[in-house]
Amino acid sequence: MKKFINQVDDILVESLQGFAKAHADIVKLHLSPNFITRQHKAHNKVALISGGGSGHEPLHSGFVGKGMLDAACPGYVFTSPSPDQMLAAAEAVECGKGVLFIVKNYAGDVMNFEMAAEMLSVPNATVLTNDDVAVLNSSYTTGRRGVAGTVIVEKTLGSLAETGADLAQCVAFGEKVNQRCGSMGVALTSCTVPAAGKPTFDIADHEIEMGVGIHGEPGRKREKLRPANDIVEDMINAILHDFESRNISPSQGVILLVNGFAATPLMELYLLYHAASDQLKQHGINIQRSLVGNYTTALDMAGASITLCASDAEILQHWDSPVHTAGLRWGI
Amino acid sequence: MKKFINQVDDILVESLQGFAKAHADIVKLHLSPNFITRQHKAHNKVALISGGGSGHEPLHSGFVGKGMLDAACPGYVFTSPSPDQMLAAAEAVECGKGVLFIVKNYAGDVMNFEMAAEMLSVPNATVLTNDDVAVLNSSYTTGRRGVAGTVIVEKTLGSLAETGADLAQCVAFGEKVNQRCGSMGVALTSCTVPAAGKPTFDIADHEIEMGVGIHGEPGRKREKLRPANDIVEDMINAILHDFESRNISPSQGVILLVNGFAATPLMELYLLYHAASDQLKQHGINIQRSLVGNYTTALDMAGASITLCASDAEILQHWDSPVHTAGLRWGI
Amino acid sequence: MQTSFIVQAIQSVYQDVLTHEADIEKLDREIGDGDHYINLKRGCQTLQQLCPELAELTAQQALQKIGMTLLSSVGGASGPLLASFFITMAKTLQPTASQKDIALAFAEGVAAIGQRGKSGLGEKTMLDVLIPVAEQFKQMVSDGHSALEIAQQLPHVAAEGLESTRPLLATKGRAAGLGERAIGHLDAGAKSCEVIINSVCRLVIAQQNSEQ
Amino acid sequence: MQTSFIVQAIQSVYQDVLTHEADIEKLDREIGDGDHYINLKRGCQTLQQLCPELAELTAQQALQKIGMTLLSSVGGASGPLLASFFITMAKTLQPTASQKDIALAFAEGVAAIGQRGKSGLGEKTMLDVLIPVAEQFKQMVSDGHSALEIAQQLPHVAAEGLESTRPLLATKGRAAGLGERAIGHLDAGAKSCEVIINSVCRLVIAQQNSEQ
Ligand SMILES: Nc1ncnc2c1ncn2[C@@H]1O[C@H](COP(=O)(O)OP(=O)(O)O)[C@@H](O)[C@H]1O
Ligand SMILES: Nc1ncnc2c1ncn2[C@@H]1O[C@H](COP(=O)(O)OP(=O)(O)O)[C@@H](O)[C@H]1O
Ligand SMILES: [Mg+2]
Ligand SMILES: [Mg+2]
Ligand SMILES: [Mg+2]
Ligand SMILES: [Mg+2]
Repeated sequence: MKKFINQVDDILVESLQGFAKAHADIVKLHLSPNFITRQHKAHNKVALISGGGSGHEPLHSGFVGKGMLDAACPGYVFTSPSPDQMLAAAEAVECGKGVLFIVKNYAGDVMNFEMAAEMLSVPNATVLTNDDVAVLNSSYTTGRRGVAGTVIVEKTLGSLAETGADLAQCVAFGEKVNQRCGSMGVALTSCTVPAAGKPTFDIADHEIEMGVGIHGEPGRKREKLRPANDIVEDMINAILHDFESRNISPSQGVILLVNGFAATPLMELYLLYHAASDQLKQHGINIQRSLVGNYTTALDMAGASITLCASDAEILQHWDSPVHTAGLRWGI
Repeated sequence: MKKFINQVDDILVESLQGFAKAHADIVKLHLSPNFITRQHKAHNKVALISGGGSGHEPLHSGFVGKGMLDAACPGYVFTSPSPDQMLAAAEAVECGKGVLFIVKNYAGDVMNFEMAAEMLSVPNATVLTNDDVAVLNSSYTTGRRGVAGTVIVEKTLGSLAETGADLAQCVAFGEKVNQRCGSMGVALTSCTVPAAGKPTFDIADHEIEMGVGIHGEPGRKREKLRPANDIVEDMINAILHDFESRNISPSQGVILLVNGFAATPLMELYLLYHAASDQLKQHGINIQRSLVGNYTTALDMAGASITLCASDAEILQHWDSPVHTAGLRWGI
Repeated sequence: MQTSFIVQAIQSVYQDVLTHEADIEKLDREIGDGDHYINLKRGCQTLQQLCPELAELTAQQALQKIGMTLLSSVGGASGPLLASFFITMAKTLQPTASQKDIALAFAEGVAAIGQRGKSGLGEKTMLDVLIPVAEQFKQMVSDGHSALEIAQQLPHVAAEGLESTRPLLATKGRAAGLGERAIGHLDAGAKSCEVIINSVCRLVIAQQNSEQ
Repeated sequence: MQTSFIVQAIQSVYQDVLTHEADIEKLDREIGDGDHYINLKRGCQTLQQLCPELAELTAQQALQKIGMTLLSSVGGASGPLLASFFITMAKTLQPTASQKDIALAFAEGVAAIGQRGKSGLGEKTMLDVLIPVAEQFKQMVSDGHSALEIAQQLPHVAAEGLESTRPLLATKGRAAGLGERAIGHLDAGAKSCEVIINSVCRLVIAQQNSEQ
């Protein structure tokens, strides 16, 4: 394992400290329990709190700030945060209209946020994100995973919350955006959890893992490395097929997010974007908005995911509104 | 070699096409010869043109837009662009006050831009960037390399040019900023030039390349992998030592850029930032502004560089001014 | 149950978890995300540091404290599950608990895991170890077996439970996404629970033997 | 010099560059940035596609066109250097050029590389091949050697020049940053020039032999 670290046990806190110092105009770090809040507390809005295991930066801490989250609770690497973090964060940022938790659908995240919600005394609700179409949804599983679509949920819901919408409105909109998102990922290499010290999975030089999760969880299947266009075709088809099966129509166009898992260079991400935009054109689907870069990463994994969000006027309006966070910034 | 590509020969153009489509609100792509301009041509300002081999994204194409460059000329991967690109770009963006080329100090870039400058009929000048302190400057070499400090030169010079400053003022300011920049890089892994198909250098699991260039050129020396704090200490010391030898004083504070080479996750970059800020504190140097992320990359290399820019009020003013490019955006 | 036993069990479990680092970590890498060992170790470490404080409490208070500590130190899926076990056990266990009461409290704790995780037997989780162990524990107590006999028997049940996860599809937890690819692998949480059961049973056996 | 010879030389050089892919590419990876082979290949390909057009031109026009084509297709450091060679050679070479004029034009072209690159002998660049070759060419012409003799001799000079780069520190080009670490490696541009010289000389030898 080759990483810039001092002691494995100190990675998280040192990295959080660097993050907070580099963005002291936007965020504030709280330690023991660990959470990040905006530097300037908001007023009279639903407080949006997200969180999850670390290693997906800039998700979620990089999305704390005006127009997006009020707080983020980073767990250890790939480990859900614990309820005390969410409780302390909620106490710090609640400002009169209740708390909304945005939680990626993983057993650990769900249970920890659930316990926090049960213990929390202020009105609160939860929006689960589960945009990953890789793992076929079936009644006996805990359901699909939340991946890069979460960025779109956090951005648009952040915007709505900023308008003073109430908790019920926020929940409804968050669920709508999540339902209209579909994502599919592919890995070229494994990630290495620092504490484990070895790659999470073995993969040969000519193989890719199609449908990989953002923790290096195995996906749909192990395939041969193929031309980028072929890979993207399969990814787009998987998402569109899922949309179809759920009666989601991208006829009003989509937000297209080409998300890097960390180790794949921008040059390749733009190449994937090019392939994806060609594919969408063939399906007659308009790209309304685009985002290309590392937004929901998987430690040091090489690979990428494609997210489509079947947009409408309301979603686009909340996508375009000003945002000022470490990881996304426009209009301010 | 594991990359998202179709044909090796098509990487550049496909990636440029994806880039231009993803950022159609900001840039426009011209092919044969290849260059990127702003979507909306500026008026009555010095036209800033940069360029260089591809594989360093977002540098330079990602910095075309309001407040920064007017055009960028991307060469093939790690290969300087050719004069016809610069000539066509100059023709497209010149708007009455002449052309300023911003060129990283590599023999190929220098010669190609030089030939373009000789052939160009409008008033023009060149600012060379050579912020890399890794390779000791000595009278018999072609001098130091231009690396991530180029981002700071392009941002601040972009801001000055936007005010209507003339060519001579732009040259003087660009040279001043460049002189006040020092950078030092370190690689954990090699990059792989797609056309070569194999890593540029071999490096063992316990080794790092200290002072590496942004093309995977060997640096000062091959060292043992050490704790991040030790590595950062050596990097900061190398830069400060260079500042001292050139009579550059960081007493008014610095802009601190922690730049990833592409494959190193944000989590580690923030950890490096934390270490760097501690080091600077020990030297009594104030951090005035910060930037952390992948800004001057080296294909798929894991590693990072630290850049210090000894700032003053003028530099900070031009750093803070609005910028709207694919790679840097604030204030707009 | 005595607090001193709980404190000793923490030491014993911590040592055994450390010993099984490689197995546990490997299993969660294979069909999970590779952090289960480090989560568990962090929990054990925090508990160990807490031992002096725990020693001053009643067994019931200690179990409650252990639950809350695991809740805030383990994270992941296993954190709230293990926490629910201890918090529920604490609630059920009276100071005057008989062996039967302990077995019942244990079963209540296991049931709490199932409630929190919305999970049951045969889903390729820690419950595939814990449910059979809880059943056997209750059964043997009601059949009148001695503590020594029970402590000798439960590790076998745990080992069988662990082994039972191998052919299963996972329907809960992170491995649920894997479909057929989870088959042939043991579940990491089942492994760590097997290690823990073993560790506590060995402690009981040692104590029973030394009392004789 | 005849245009037909130039066109044949392009074919011959292109083939030989392809043959030496591995060597050339490896050298630029070792102490450069790994792109020299692909730059050169791109230049050769572009020239090859241009051959029908070149065939219609005078030798002088063809050389000028080659220079401009290399300038816009090769990039990197080698692009403007090779381009300067051809553009300068085109300038110097009259239609009625004698063998001596060709040798002089060649030397002028090499000098233009040195001017553009601000470089000279012993800096671990292509000039360590080209300068000795130019010298020897001029010398042999003025000593009255035949084209065949010259074409047989120059490859040896090129090979020596190439080998001479091995022990050198680099003071120009990308390897200049390496200091002592460049020692022991051949220069990539020197290698490709050696391949080119060789290729053209073999063509001359074949033609001379077939003319006899
Ligand atoms: N719903 C559930 N019910 C019971 N046990 C579960 C459930 N989900 C996960 N587990 C257990 O938790 C273990 C994983 O724990 P851990 O690796 O710490 O958390 P995470 O899966 O969040 O990374 C699994 O091996 C499984 O035994
Ligand atoms: N200043 C110079 N003078 C002469 N030759 C040079 C000079 N700089 C570089 N070269 C030659 O160019 C070669 C490298 O070419 P290439 O790899 O195509 O360009 P780059 O170095 O820009 O990647 C070197 O091996 C060397 O022979
Ligand atoms: Mg986990
Ligand atoms: Mg090059
Ligand atoms: Mg796990
Ligand atoms: Mg090169």
